[in-house]
Amino acid sequence: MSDAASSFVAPPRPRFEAGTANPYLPMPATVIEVIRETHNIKTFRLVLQDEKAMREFHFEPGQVGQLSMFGVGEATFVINSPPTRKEYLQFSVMKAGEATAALHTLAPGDVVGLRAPLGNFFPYERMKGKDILFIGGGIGMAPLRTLFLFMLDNRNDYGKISLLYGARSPQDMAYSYELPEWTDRKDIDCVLTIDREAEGWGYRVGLIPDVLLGMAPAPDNSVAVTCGPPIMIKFTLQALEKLKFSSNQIFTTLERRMKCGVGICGRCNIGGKYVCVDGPVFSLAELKELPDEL
Amino acid sequence: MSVLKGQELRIIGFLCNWCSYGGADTAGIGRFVQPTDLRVVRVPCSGRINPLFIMKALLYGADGVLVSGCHPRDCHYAEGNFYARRRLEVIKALLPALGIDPRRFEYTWVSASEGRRWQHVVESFTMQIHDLGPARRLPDAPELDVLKMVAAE
Amino acid sequence: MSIQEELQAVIKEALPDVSCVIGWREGPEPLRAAPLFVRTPADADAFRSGYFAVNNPAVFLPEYKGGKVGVVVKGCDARSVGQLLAEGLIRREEVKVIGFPCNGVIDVDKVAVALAGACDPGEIQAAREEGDELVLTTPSGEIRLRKTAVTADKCGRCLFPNALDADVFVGDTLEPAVSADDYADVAAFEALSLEKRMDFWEQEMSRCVRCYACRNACPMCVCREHCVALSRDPRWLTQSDGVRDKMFFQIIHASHLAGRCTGCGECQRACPARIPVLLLKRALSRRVEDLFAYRAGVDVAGPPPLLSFALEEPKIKERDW
Amino acid sequence: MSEQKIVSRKFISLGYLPAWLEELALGRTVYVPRQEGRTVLYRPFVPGDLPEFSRRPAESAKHVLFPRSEGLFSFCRKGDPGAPDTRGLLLSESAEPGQAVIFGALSCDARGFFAFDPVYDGCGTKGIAKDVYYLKRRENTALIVKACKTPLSTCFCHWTGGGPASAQGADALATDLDGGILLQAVTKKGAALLESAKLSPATDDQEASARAAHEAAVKAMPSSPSLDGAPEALLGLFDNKAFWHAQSAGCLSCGACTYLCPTCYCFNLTDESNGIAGTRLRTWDTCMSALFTMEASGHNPRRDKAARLKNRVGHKFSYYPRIHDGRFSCCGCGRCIRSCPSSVDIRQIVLNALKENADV
Repeated sequence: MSDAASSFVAPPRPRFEAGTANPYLPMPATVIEVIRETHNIKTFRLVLQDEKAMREFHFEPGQVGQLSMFGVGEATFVINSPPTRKEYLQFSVMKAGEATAALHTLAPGDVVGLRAPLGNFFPYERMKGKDILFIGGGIGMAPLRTLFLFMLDNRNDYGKISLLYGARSPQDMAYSYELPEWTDRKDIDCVLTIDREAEGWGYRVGLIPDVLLGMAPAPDNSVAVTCGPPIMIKFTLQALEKLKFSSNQIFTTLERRMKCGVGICGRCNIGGKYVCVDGPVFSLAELKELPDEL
Repeated sequence: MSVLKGQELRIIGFLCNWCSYGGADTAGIGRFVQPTDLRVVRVPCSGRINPLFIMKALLYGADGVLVSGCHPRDCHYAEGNFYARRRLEVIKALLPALGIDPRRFEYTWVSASEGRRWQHVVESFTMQIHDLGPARRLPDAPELDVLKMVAAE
Repeated sequence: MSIQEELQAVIKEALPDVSCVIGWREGPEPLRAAPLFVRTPADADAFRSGYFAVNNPAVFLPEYKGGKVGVVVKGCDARSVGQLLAEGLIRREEVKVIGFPCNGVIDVDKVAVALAGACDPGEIQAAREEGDELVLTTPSGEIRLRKTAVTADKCGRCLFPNALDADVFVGDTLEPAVSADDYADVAAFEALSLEKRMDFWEQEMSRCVRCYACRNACPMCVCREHCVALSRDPRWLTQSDGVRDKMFFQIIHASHLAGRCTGCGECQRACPARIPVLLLKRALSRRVEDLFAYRAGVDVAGPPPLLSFALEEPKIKERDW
Repeated sequence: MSEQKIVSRKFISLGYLPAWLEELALGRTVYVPRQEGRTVLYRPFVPGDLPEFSRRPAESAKHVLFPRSEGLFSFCRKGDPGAPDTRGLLLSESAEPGQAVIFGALSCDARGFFAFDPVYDGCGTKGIAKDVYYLKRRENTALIVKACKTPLSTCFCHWTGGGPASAQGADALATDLDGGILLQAVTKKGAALLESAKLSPATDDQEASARAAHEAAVKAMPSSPSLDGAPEALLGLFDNKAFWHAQSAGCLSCGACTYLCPTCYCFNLTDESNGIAGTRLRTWDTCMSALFTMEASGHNPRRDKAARLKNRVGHKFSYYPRIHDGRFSCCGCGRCIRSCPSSVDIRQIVLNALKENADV
């Protein structure tokens, strides 16, 4: 036999143990509130039907869930309410495909399925004591919202907290009802921007990377967390590097078509990393290690 | 006359909006008694009928499919039924190759004023399908058995 | 010079003008050639034509639209090129068609039948043609098969062994062996009872793995990833493993090829489950030929029959209810 | 074979084979290679039929453990006429799989499950998510592989750590001898199957003949190149568009390679529903399809067939071994080559990658 055969070590034969949880079985959840954010984004607040499961539900900021519209299918969304506020689990959904279009038909009282929490999360422990810069574009604000509110709820653990949130127009800005609270707070620096002038807009105008360069945040003892459409991410990362943020100081979340959400079904890989289990949160340094397939 | 010979069969009719659907309406207004096996799907024009509609119906539960449009040269859209005529005639050749009796699918032309004619078409086709009896269906996957369920208690 | 050598020379000559020339090379198995993409003159040395060059290179042409490409074609392949041109799916000025007289190609499935269990066709180590015979080297010695027994069915009814509409034709034209396609295969199948015909498909389609090789190997299936079979809305098919859905996909394929199928048989050859899906397309081709005297890829002067109409259709006898 | 301890050994004369298979089929489904149409597939044993051994099955046996389509659970809306405003839902998991035996699988088929095992056992998630459907079937299925005698021109099991008579991953190994089959169990599960009055004790001579047959089969394989550098070579070529464009030129983007592959384990999840009741299906999926990675927004990280073929080869010979102890997720059965309408040869692509990388 060849060398390959003699050096080959077979993996251990797996055993099925009774009582093993079924990772594909969703938990039924009831929609308690639907918020229309923009013309194509809705936010859903859910509670698990099993009260005990809801009480014991534990997740970390940045983790995602698979929302099931039974009969249509599943899609992946970040849990965008923080673990510190657990009256409900919140998801924001932009209408794009079959599942999201179906989700947009939900009304309070409707039943959906939820498989969560899935994936990794923002390394908020390692961010303690640092200045945090959030840069969100459009629906990309959703994952940032989780960490942002989590940090506000643990305000003393972090240094300066800044938020740069941009959208195409005021009408495209999700969470607009929360923005006054954020901009009014003295302990955070909140900058809002839109791409083009609009009537009645009292904040900045300009593309996120340009506004960011204008803000010129100092990289020392800082962490930047960014999420948004691919083109915005691309230029924001360039801007951050221009501002001398190192790739270990920058975090983002990735999107991929996902199905199982638990690293088995095989489609969300970038090389050997699976976005559903190794992500969705990656530092720029980790991203640079991955093959270029975004 | 509700049903011929006991069991009602499933016949799907694709009717163009401008002529045949009107013809069926005329038959109804005239209270021309017809068998009830036919279920009508209204389409804008016989030219809108994707031949796959017919095949899908025949494979997934219909015992017969009837297509009816405006008479040639009378199409509301001038030429829709000319295209339809060719497509329908060609797709018919697929039935014998699949083991489906070609008599399970017919197409015809009925105008909005031809209520009597519509009655005749429905009677003749329904009779034809009853002569053939219920169609054999290819099996579905066992994993889809659950789709036969209705709401739980 | 053999036809193959002449073709190699022609390919080399064509190269400066085109980004590549598509043809055949030896494949990983002796009985099956693989597609070859000649980009440099040196690549042309690997070119092989002949009995094992079964693949229809026309399937690749739409990918190269927008730039000029060369293609070496058998008679049947040329019909696919002709039909693609007739439907405007490729542009005449963007393809250089190189034709040659084809003596027929192998059907590996028939080899398996002819071997009658002597060995797996995959065990064949080498193959060569000797006159009317195919000589196979197998682990248990040489096996000789009559070529007539293992030549593809489509070759037996081929009317166009010489590529039509070729820019360059190498070799002397061949006389076709028959004067018309009698669709005897379709007639024989339809001579069975309806029950038997459906039994046949129920059995055959149960082997389908839904890999869609039939569709992707089809030179006329140009929708590729936009195929209606993959659409979720409207949902023509479920994702299940049911015979009914699998059959319905074949109906989609056949009906979308009505009046377009050139009969190259790649759908059937590509099928890893060996389902004779060409039969359905041929049933429709027969009808189109009867009704409109149209043969896809041959009678391409006018618009395709299902994209046109006549006020009076002499061959269509309508129901006179 | 050498590396595995033989737990028990038996001999069955060919005449008794159908009776033994019938006995095995009591309370179990026995899958055997069966001729259907012009091909050979693994199908449930039908009493009266003999397994087909003159040709090797076109498909792998993976569908026994990983069906082409299976309902994971069903859902049904609860109607409560007393409280029409409450909308409930009933979820029910699919039934437990039964016991099965695959008799006459190829060694490569058994080794194919090595690619599934760590992934479906939750290694990627450190055991958090275990695929209960696969694991139950794995537990409930016994594999009896049959030693190959001669390689097909597409065979390369020995490149990936296997061999024509390897019992790795199987419960028992069957070897053709004159007039019958020697059965050697390598697991307890295999030994239990050999507890039958239809089988007779095997002799040392028979075992020696079998060993000679195994050695001859190994010798019949052409020599194997070293693929040690493949993981790095393929990763090194990730951005080499010209290389992948050339390798994938003949690819038709169909799923024949992945669906016949014993190691391809990717799947899709979709719902089918009648509006009231429905089921979530898990079905085979293929990375060769553009829809595999197509996002709802229309963005597709693997838009062209070159990117997709790169993922298939890369996964098998680079990404997977880098996270699973160096094991390729390829068992060398060659079915992807044999059944590819364009004869795309994965061996050649890996060798080309090694060569291309060495040249750089």
